[in-house]
Amino acid sequence: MSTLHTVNKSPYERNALKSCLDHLSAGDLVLLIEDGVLAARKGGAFAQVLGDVGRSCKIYALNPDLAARGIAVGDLVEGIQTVDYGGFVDLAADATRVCAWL
Amino acid sequence: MSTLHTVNKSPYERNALKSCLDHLSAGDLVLLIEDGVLAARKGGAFAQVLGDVGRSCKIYALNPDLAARGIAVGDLVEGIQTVDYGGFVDLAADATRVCAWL
Amino acid sequence: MRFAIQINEGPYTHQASDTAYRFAKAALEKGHEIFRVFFYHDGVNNGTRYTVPPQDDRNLQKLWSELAESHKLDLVVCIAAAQRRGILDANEAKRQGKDGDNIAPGFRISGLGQLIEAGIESDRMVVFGD
Amino acid sequence: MRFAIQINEGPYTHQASDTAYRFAKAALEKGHEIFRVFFYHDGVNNGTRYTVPPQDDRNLQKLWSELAESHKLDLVVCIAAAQRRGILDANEAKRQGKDGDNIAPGFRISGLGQLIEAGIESDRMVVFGD
Amino acid sequence: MTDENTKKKFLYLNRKAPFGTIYALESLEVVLIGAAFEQDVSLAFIDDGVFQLMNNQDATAAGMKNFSKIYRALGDYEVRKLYVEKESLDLRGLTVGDLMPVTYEDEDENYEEKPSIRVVDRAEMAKLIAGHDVILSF
Amino acid sequence: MTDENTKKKFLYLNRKAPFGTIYALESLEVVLIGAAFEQDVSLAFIDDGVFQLMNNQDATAAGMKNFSKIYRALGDYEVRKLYVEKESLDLRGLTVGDLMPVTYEDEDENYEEKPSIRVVDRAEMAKLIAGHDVILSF
Repeated sequence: MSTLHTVNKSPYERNALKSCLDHLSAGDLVLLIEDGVLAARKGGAFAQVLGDVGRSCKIYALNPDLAARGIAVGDLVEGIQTVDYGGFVDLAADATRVCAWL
Repeated sequence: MSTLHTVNKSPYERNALKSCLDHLSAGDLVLLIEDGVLAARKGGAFAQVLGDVGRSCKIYALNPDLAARGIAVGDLVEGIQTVDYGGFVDLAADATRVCAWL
Repeated sequence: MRFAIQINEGPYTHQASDTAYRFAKAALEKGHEIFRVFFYHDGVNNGTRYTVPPQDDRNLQKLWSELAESHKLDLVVCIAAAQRRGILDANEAKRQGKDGDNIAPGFRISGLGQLIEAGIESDRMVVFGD
Repeated sequence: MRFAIQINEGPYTHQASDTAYRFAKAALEKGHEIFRVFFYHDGVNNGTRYTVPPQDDRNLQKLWSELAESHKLDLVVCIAAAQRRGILDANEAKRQGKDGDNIAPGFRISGLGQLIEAGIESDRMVVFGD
Repeated sequence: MTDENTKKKFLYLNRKAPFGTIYALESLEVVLIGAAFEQDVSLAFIDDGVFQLMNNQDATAAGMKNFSKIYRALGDYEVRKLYVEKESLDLRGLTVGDLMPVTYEDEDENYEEKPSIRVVDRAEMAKLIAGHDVILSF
Repeated sequence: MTDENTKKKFLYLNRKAPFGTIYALESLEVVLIGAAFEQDVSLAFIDDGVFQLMNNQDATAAGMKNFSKIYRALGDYEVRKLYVEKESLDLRGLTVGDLMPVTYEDEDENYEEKPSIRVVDRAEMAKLIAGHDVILSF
C-alpha cells in the first residue's frame, strides 16, 4: 500500500515538489521527471531537503530527463536512484496508486 | 524612463513575482494581472513584501482579474491601486518599455 | 497489469505527451495492457493530422497513431475539450457546420465518461500534464 | 502611440489571449494604433476556425476575427509555430500536402521576421503568455 | 456498478487557481460527468486550488465564464465531499468564511442542509491521498 | 536599417528550463531569425533560464530534439551577448564551468575567439532590463 508521486516541475519555478513532499505517507515513492529532475542535482537549493526526505521515502529520477538537461548521474544528491521509462512503469505497477503533482 | 513590469502568475505557485521584484529599477511600475492579482490580497504571505516594495515602486492590480477571483478592492494590501484595461494601456504607454515576467 | 493514461497538454509545448508516449511504449514492451489513452485539456491537440513538425524533430501525432495501430490502442480525444480547441472528426464537423475536419488516424472523439470508465476499468491511472 | 502585441498561449487554457484581446480593444478605444498582433508558441491556436466553444462562453477566435475586421488589425500566426501545432492556411496546406486548412478569417500565416519588425516599428511591445 | 464493493474511490486533486488557466473549470466538468458513474468521489483543494472556492467571484469584466456557481450545485450531483487544506488557506490569509457556501441535502436526516466543505489539515490530506484508488490531477 | 541610430536594443528574457517546455527552443528560433534584422541583440538568462546553457545536454533517450548546439552557433549570427545571472547560478549550485562554451570571433582583434557568456549580478541584470527598447519574454 504505497503511492508513487510524480513531480514534473522545476522546484525553482513552482511549488509542486514542495507540495508533494508535504503530503507523503510513510513508504511512498517520489519520481522526478521532466523539469522535476532539476531538483536532484547536488549543490542545488533542494539537495538538502531531498536528502532528508530520502531517508524515509525512496526518491527516483528519470534518467533520460537528466541526460537531456546535462545532469550526470554522478552529480545527483546521494540516495537518489535513476530509472528509465521501463523503471517508471515498474514503479507505477508496484505502487498502489499514482499521484501526479502538476 | 521607467519600465512597466507585468506579473500574471500566482506568487504561491511560481517564482515570477519574486523574480520581478528582484529586478526593479527605481521608479519602475508593477502591474499584477491574471493569477498575479492573488498576491495583492491583504493577509496573504506576499502582503508584507508588496507593502515594502510599494514604498519605492508603484504597484497596480487589474480590477477585472481581482473581481473574477472574488477579491474586493477593500481587501487589497495598502498602497496597491487598481486599474481596468484602459488603465493598463495608459501604464504601458506612459512607461518606456514593458517587461512581462511569464 | 492494466494502465490508463491521461494527457493534459498538447505536443511540443510541454513534454507531457513525450513522456506519456515513452511510458506507454515501455509498458507495452513489458507486456502490460493500456486500457485507454485519454487526451484532455490541450492534450486534444495531439490528435490533429495537420501538424508538420520540422524534419529533424519527432512527429508526436504520427508516433501515437503508429502505436495505436500496432497495439490496437484506444486513443480518445475529449469532445468538450476538443470543441474549445478546434479538433474535429467528420461527424463533429458535420454536426457543428464546419467545412472540414482534422482528426488524426487512430484517434477518436468521445465524452468525458470515457475517462471515468478508464479509471474504473484500469489498475493504475497515470496522469501527464503541466 | 503604436503598440505591438505578442500572444504566447492558445485560447481558454490560459488567460493570455483574453487579456491581450481586452488590452487591444482598450488601446484602440483610446485612439492608439495596434501595429500587429503576433501569435507565437501555442498562441497560434487562437487562429483556427474549427473551435466550437460552449454557447455560454466567449468565442475568442471570433472576437479576434471581428476586431481585425472592424479595425483592420494585422493578426499574424507564426508559420514555424503553426506547423508544429497544426494551423494551416490554404497555401500551407497545399505546400505540405494536407487535405484541408483551418485558419480563421482575419488571420494570416507568416514568418518570425514579422515579430521582429513589429518590435522595430512599434513604440511598445507587450507580451502575454504563460 | 451501484454495488458498494465495486465502487472505486476517485480523488480530484485541484491545486490551481481559477481563471488564469482552465484546469479548475475543466476539472469540474469531469466531476459533473463522473457523478453519473456512482463512484465514491472526493474533491481535494490544495495550494492555489483553494482559490477556486472563493466567494463572490465575478468574471464578467474579465470577459470570462462565471462557473463558480457550479460548485454550489455539486450537492445535486451527489458530490458532497470537498476537502480544503487548512495550511493552504492559512498561507493565503483565508478562512473558510472567505469561501462560498457549498451544501447538500442529507436524505437520511430529513433533507437537512449540510456543508460539503470540510477543512482538513495537511496530515489528513496526506491520508486522504493514500486512501484513494484513482487520483485525477488538475 | 543598418544605421546605428535606427537600431533598437532587443532583449530576450529567458527564464525557463529547456525540454520541459518549448519556450527555450522557440526563443532561440526568434533569435536566429531576428539576427538578420541587424538590431542590437542581447540574451538574458535568469532563474531556470540558466539551465538552457548547461553543458553536455543529450535529449536522445528522451526522444526530443537536441537543440543546445544552436547556442554555440550564435556567434556566427552576430549574437554575442549572453548575460547569465550569478544569483540564479548560485541558487542552483552551478558555476560558469557547468555551462557550455559559447564564443564568437572578434573581427576587430584578428578573429580571436572570445566568450559570449557574461556572468552578471542581479543589479547589473536589472540595469540591463532598464536599458533595452524591446523585451521579448519566454
